[in-house]
Amino acid sequence: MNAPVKSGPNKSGWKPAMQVSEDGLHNGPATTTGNRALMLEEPLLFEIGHAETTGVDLPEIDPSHSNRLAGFERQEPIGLVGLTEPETVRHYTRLSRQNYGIDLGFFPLGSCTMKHNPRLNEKMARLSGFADIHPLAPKQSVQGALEVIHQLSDWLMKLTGMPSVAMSPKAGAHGELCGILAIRAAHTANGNPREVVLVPESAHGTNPATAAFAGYKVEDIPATPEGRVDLAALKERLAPDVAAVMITNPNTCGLFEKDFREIADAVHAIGGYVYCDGANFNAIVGRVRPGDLGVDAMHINLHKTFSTPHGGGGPGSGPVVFSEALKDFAPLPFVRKLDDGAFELVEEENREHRGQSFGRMTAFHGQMGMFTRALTYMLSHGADGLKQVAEDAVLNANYILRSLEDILHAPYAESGPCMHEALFGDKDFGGDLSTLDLAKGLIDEGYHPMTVYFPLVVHGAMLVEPTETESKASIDQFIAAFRSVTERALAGDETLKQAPYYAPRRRLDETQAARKPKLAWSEPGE
Amino acid sequence: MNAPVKSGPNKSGWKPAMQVSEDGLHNGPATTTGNRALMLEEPLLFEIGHAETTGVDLPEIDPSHSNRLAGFERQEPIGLVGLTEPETVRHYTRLSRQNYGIDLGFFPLGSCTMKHNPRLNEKMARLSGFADIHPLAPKQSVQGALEVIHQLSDWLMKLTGMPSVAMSPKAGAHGELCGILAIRAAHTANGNPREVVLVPESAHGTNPATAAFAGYKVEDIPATPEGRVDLAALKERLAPDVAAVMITNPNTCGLFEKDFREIADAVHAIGGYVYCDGANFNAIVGRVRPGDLGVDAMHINLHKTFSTPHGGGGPGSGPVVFSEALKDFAPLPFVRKLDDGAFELVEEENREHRGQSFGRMTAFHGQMGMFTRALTYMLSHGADGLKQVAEDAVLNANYILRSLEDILHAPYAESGPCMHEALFGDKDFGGDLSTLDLAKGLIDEGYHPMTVYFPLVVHGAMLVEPTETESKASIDQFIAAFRSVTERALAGDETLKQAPYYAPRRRLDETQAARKPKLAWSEPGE
Amino acid sequence: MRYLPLTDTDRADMLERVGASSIDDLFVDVPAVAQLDGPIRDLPMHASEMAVERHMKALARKNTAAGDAPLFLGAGAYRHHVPASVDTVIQRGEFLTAYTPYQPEIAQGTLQMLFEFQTQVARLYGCAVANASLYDGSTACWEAVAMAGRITRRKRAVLSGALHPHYTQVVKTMAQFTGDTIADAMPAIQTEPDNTGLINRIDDETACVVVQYPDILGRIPDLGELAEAAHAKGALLVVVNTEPVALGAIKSPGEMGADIVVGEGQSIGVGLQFGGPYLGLFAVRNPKHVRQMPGRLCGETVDAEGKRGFVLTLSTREQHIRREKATSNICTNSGLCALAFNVHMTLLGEKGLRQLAAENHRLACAAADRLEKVPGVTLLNTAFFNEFTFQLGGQPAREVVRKLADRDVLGGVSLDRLYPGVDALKDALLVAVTEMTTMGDIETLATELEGVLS
Amino acid sequence: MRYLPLTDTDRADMLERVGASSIDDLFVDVPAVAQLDGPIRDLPMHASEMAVERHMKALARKNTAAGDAPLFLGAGAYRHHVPASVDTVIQRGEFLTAYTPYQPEIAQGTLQMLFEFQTQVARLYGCAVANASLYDGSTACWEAVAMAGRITRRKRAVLSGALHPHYTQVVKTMAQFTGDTIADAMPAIQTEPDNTGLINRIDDETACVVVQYPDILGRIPDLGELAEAAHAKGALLVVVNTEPVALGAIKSPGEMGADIVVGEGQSIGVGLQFGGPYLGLFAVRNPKHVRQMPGRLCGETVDAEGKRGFVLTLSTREQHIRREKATSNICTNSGLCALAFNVHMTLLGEKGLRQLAAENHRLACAAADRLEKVPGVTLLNTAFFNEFTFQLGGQPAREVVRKLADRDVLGGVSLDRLYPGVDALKDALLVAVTEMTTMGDIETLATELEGVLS
Ligand SMILES: Cc1ncc(COP(=O)(O)O)c(C=O)c1O
Ligand SMILES: Cc1ncc(COP(=O)(O)O)c(C=O)c1O
Repeated sequence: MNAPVKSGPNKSGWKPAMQVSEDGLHNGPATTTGNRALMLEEPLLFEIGHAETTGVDLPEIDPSHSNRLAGFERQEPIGLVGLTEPETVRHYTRLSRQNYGIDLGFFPLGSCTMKHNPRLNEKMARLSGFADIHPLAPKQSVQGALEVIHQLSDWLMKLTGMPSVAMSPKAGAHGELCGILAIRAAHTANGNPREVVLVPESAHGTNPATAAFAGYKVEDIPATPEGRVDLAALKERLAPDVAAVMITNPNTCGLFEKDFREIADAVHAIGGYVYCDGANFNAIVGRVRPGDLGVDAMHINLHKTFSTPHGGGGPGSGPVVFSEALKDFAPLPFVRKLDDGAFELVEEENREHRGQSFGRMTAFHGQMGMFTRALTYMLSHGADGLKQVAEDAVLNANYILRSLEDILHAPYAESGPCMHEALFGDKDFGGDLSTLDLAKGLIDEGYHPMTVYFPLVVHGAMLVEPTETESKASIDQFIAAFRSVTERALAGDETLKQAPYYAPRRRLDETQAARKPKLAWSEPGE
Repeated sequence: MNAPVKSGPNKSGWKPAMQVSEDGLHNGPATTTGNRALMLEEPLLFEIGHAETTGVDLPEIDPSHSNRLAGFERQEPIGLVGLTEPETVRHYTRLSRQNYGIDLGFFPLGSCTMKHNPRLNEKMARLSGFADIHPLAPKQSVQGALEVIHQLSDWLMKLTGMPSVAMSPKAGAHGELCGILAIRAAHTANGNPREVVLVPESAHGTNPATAAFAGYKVEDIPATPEGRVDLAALKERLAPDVAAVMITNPNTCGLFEKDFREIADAVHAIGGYVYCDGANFNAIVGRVRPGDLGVDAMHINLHKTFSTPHGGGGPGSGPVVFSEALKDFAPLPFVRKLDDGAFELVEEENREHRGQSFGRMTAFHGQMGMFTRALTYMLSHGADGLKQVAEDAVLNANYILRSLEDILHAPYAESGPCMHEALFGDKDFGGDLSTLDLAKGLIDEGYHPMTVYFPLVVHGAMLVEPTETESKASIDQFIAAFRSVTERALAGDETLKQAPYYAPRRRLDETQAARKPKLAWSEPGE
Repeated sequence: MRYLPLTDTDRADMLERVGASSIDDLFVDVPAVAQLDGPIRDLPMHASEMAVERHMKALARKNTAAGDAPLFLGAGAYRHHVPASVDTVIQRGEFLTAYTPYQPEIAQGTLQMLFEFQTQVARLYGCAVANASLYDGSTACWEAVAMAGRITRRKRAVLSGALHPHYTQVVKTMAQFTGDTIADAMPAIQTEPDNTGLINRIDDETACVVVQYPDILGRIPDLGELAEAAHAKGALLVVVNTEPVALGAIKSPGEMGADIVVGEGQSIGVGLQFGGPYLGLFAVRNPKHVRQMPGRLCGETVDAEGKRGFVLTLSTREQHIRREKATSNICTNSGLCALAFNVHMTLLGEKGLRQLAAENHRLACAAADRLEKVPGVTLLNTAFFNEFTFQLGGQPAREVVRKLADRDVLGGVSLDRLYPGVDALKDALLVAVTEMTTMGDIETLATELEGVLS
Repeated sequence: MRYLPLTDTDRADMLERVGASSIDDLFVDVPAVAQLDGPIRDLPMHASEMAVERHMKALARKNTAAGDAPLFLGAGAYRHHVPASVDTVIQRGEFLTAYTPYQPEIAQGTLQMLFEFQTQVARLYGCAVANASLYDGSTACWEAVAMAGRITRRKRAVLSGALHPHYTQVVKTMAQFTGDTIADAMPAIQTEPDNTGLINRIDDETACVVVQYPDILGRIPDLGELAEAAHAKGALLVVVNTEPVALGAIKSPGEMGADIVVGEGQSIGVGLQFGGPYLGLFAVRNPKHVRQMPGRLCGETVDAEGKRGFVLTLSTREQHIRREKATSNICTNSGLCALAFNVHMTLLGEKGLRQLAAENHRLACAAADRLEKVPGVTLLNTAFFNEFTFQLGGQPAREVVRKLADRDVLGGVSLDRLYPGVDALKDALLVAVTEMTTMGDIETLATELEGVLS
């Protein structure tokens, strides 16, 4: 039981790869280009492009052509440079090779759910019937698009057990805003928006930021030593000035909030609302419906649970499901199915269908490109597959937790099974080594590090989220590598301080970047 | 004039990248995974896959379903293994990262014309109207496809000045076979296939192999010291037993065969035919028409001159243009435009349109997927652009020749301008270093080496073909790196013997591979 | 299932390792009320790629793709040609499947790209610094208003009547909650933008003036005049641009005095996609304002060996560090759309963008000339870039758009769709033209419009 | 021009460096007769991506894509579902834009893939060794005949009458020149393959017997019987397979005694593409025959540090080393198609391929049952995998196919198309069914066939 995993062959067929020779052979001569075979350096676009070069063949400008620009013709150069297509493809290919992605290897970035992005999703999103339609096209010509939104809404409502969903939020944080605005609108409709939103210290930064953005004061919810909301303390704080609580469930320590239902009841009892940060929905999708737990509003990151790609920072999509209590306050627009089977968009003009809506959050109707991907994903998995998603995600995380807890500080290891992520801390590290050093050591091993220093409640937090799309062999290899780097960290191996050794760059100087910010290229000497 | 290029900044904006530090920092600790950050090891499919795993969701087999397989149902396992989609995408992504391609950098593989592969070509080839049509579909349903073949044929005939073209050959060597078979058929129609095909020693291996495959004896054509066909010697050899000469023009030493017209006249005079290997057509496309030089048959590698991708070894496409003398012997099928504007396929059944055809060389009608790409490319460049292609390709090669000839043996540097490729030899290298060592040194510098040890007529031949799709900055950087490695080779720098240092693999043992061939995976111990 | 690598044997082995007798053991913390006894009912079970593809293609076929009908729709989303290589690049797994670049040593690809993108946007807008993107133009517009409030410590924003109505609505939605005062207006149907009216609304409490350039009716306001007026009252000028291609032909907002320039970047590289994901652009003219900016910023630095490299920087503005004191709550932004923009803009370059702008304008002029000849139709604009407003002599434009669609022409956006119920705007039709528009398309629209109007 | 990076300044600088006053100086060796004075006439000038795309799309639209009409065409090319991730992989620049792996240190991606591919093909065919691909099935068939000749030192090949006629023609074309004797035949319209007739044609001069499995009429010959008969005369058995999916359901040729197994790999990963590029598969049962094989072979080895790696090997068989003594003149093969096959086969795996085969067979049985009910139609085959032959009671099948196409059904391949002018075959129709065929498609074909025949 819970025996440490040894590095070495295992049943799943994974074998440790051949070692880098230790005789220094790899310490080859410096190259004049700075390249190291397939690890290629690449200058900035502005250092290789020219103002006269272009990768499109458009007609030369006819200066004799009269214009109707009212005297605002551009006189100054823009300052752009161009590349031909061969140069462009190479520039970005070389840049891409300096990146890590899920396609390359294990990417256990806790809270971010870096699962595989199915390629059918990409293909479907590119069908001209979806990719090449205008948001303001006459509705008769976009019935299929409206139906996609309708079908996806239906899936989301059924998966969450909630009666309503707002599709327009553009990412998780935008979804939070949507939820909190609906809450504020509901309170306001009752005559008083109230003042305070309660947020646990372990919450993601977007939660307090959102509450503040919506005009609320943010206060902490106390936590128990086992890593969950302290129900008793919370109850004590609840009072009519509290507009809502924002709770992440499963929470950012990777635990299910057992008392969620009681929390919800208590909040409702003082007339407050329960906002659930649904970023971790992947742990329970298809198995548990937030609607059964008393949630009033919850955003869902389609770019996490429903596999739309993260793209190096977005785009995302953050639909928000609402309870009966809040649904009338949800934003515009939304899609409605008419009795004749046609689909209509409820916008400002027909807002009588949602009279108390707090209004519009964004131009047009949401992240359609993500909707087609997410719907494709849901149809692929089905209700049975999504349940399996949650189960495998949780199993993988527990497997990691139990395979590392013997050597790595695991603050909540005794709090029961974890959900989809395992949380560790760096308290036993030797020398002056910390989580950052372990993370950089993992880079050399060929991994993207886990989330570090979040949540804030654990010293040197390491939040490991394997997701369900890793094989056991992949996880076993990761565990072996993690153990090896951990052993070095525990032993105070100072070489870790200089890791990574093999990445395109060694550690970068973040202090210098912030002290004298250089945020755009300029001609040397400019 | 012809001053050596110094490594260092130049007008085109290229700067030598930052150096790998020489303090050994990069000689980091060995990793347990064998990975080095983004340079990732990857096991064989058979070491990670399972017989029960699949990446498709097909219905479970119903064993009760009766079959009509006449008792030949498979009883034994096939021995395949499967991966799910996440594992598959990762497996091949990791493998791909161990490859070099044009998209990554300069790939001056002489004779292979590694030019940029435009992405519009790829997009057009994937239109369902091209990608998803069956070769035996009723002709009324594939008029557009037949028109593509017709349009491409028209381009090829006009670009070469030849009256006919056979579209079905599948690559250059298949095109050679097509040409030689037509020649043999023509001779046979005259009562005697003749016995000998003359081929220069500098020719590509496919030329003699093809002639032999078609039943001919192969004899050498002598060369002049300046690297061209020795016209006088050739004339001496010409006799009625000679069926054809096969000459590459521009030739594989990178030179234009000045006397081609005279050679052709002499060959025609003894009743022979002139086969031109058109692999190097890129040097003259749009500027010189082989038809004006007396060629009877010439294949064109669409995967060289016309930018269809090489794909790690194919597929290619090798249409063959024919002179009046040979056109009646060309293979089936071909496309004909009817008076009503419709297109028809001339196959066995209506072969009266080409009564003397030597027959069919392949199933169906040729490499349609390459045709759509090549036509897209031709339309993009137009007649003016293709001419510029040839000019830039030749200019780039001469620029390299003149920038390196001062330090590297350039056997034909005095033979006039080179065409699209520059040829060097290793005769001045120090110690026991040779072309191979220089090539491996270039790998560390981030380049794919040039073609080595071909053509056979130069000791340690290095055939550098930049193509027209490189920028001056790219070529300048290459020249600087090439000079640096050449200087090491001239100085007998023994560290070159161990290059490459930074590639996914060090030098591979080819002797062991051939001595005890292991050509398929088997279970260890199997 | 094709996306789930664990085999049943794996699952059994792993459960044993974690000391659980079944998967249910791992969900013990879920209260009984929320435990389901099986897959959620009323939803289909898993399906093969082939089956899903059929389903999705059937839905796609219910839409009229822009390629299948002449298209003259604009109003904040434009159909431009996106070179094929853009998609090649954004489909590279290393870009597509990466996260926000938190580990810069293995994210230089994304980071360098963002640095290039920021430079391109800053130059296009005539600004000093641009951020690494926001969600879209409309949310960027609100972020600009909020930022102007932080800088000026005032709480009143004056919006031009010719600001895209969705943008106006987004700003008003947010302001309901933050307590900002938003002075908005309806667009005045007149040949020139109503700068005077706008200037008159600026007062000493005004944090910013927000104006669209070119505006929702396609007109080109004089930003210089507005900048001067705003600055005179201590307010900032926020300029919104929904068509970046225009800036290849007309002066940049920065050079005309805009303080904050925001916009929609969708025209470059991103595509129509029924409205999203799009690309919020955000830039400031004064580098001192950088620390009040929302969103991520990528900056240059060096690594331990002295090599140049890039990192996310100034994150003390952001939610993950500053939490409730952050300049914005944004986290995930529009990274991949920024890459698409970056690649497309690189292919265009200075020369290509200017040619593209010229070609758009040339065709728009041709369209305006031709459509003016349709009886009953009057062109409102004296000036425009690639979009202009027609009045249909009292005929309801929305009806006309519907009838055109029946004839397979996507003929424009009616102002009634954008400003429902406003009588004065009912007969106005917004027509956009791009390099994708052919002379044949223009002729078709003219003919069909004639048919519909007569 | 968008694919040409040199600027005019570059060109001038470079000409100076090479000592040429103009580009014409570099073409001095071209004789005057062949010097053109400008771009070739009668050809268009360069065009933008947008313009070229329009041109090509217009051509594509003139074809009926398989997705737009029920399709029952086979005869050596089959429409199977190719998972989306296959295309993702083959579009990776590192695979797409690489050359034949001559520098193995930076081509391990292609090489390891080929090693995996060779293993997959060998196992599928029940053979010891497969090569790294040839052009297509038909040329592989000739290569097998030539190889059998080299091994047996005989020059007569006996072809089954039920070998794909294109394959027969290719072999006969080549044999015209090499002096081999080819004994071919017409297919006998009978329920079972004519093994006896074939066996009777084998003599002591016979190098090989070539038989297709399943055959051109969809029947399944008993290879064991043929292997025995061939081997008894010292001949090799060459088995041709044009539908690799079948081998997921029926025994492998290798286990039934085939010596050389060749085939078309297009069904797995490659797609229809109007006939090419396709994928020639080539394998031998006896590892001793390896040195007589045509084409490239990838083998395992180690590098200087002892790490496993892969290289092209046994190249002394090949043209670039052996020149006129090579086993084949092939150079460029079907690398990227081999990758597509490799990836698709990896996604299928043992389980998926067997399921795929079962599904093909199940639907084919359903189609055969339904179509047999159409009046005037008789099923020829007693056994089949996913393709079978119908006789149309004397009605000319080619005419019927055309009429079906008019009704938007691609109903099959008439034997008259494959064997023009042979009366006995005129009313026979070859119908193929795959997992892409729906029950609806089958019903449509049945109904329309009924309409056409009545
Ligand atoms: C727990 C949690 N909440 C909210 C968010 C914000 O989501 P987004 O980045 O889509 O705005 C995240 C994303 O990282 C998260 O992990
Ligand atoms: C000069 C020459 N001839 C012929 C060929 C053969 O062409 P392919 O590889 O397309 O068969 C090549 C290809 O490398 C070549 O360089």
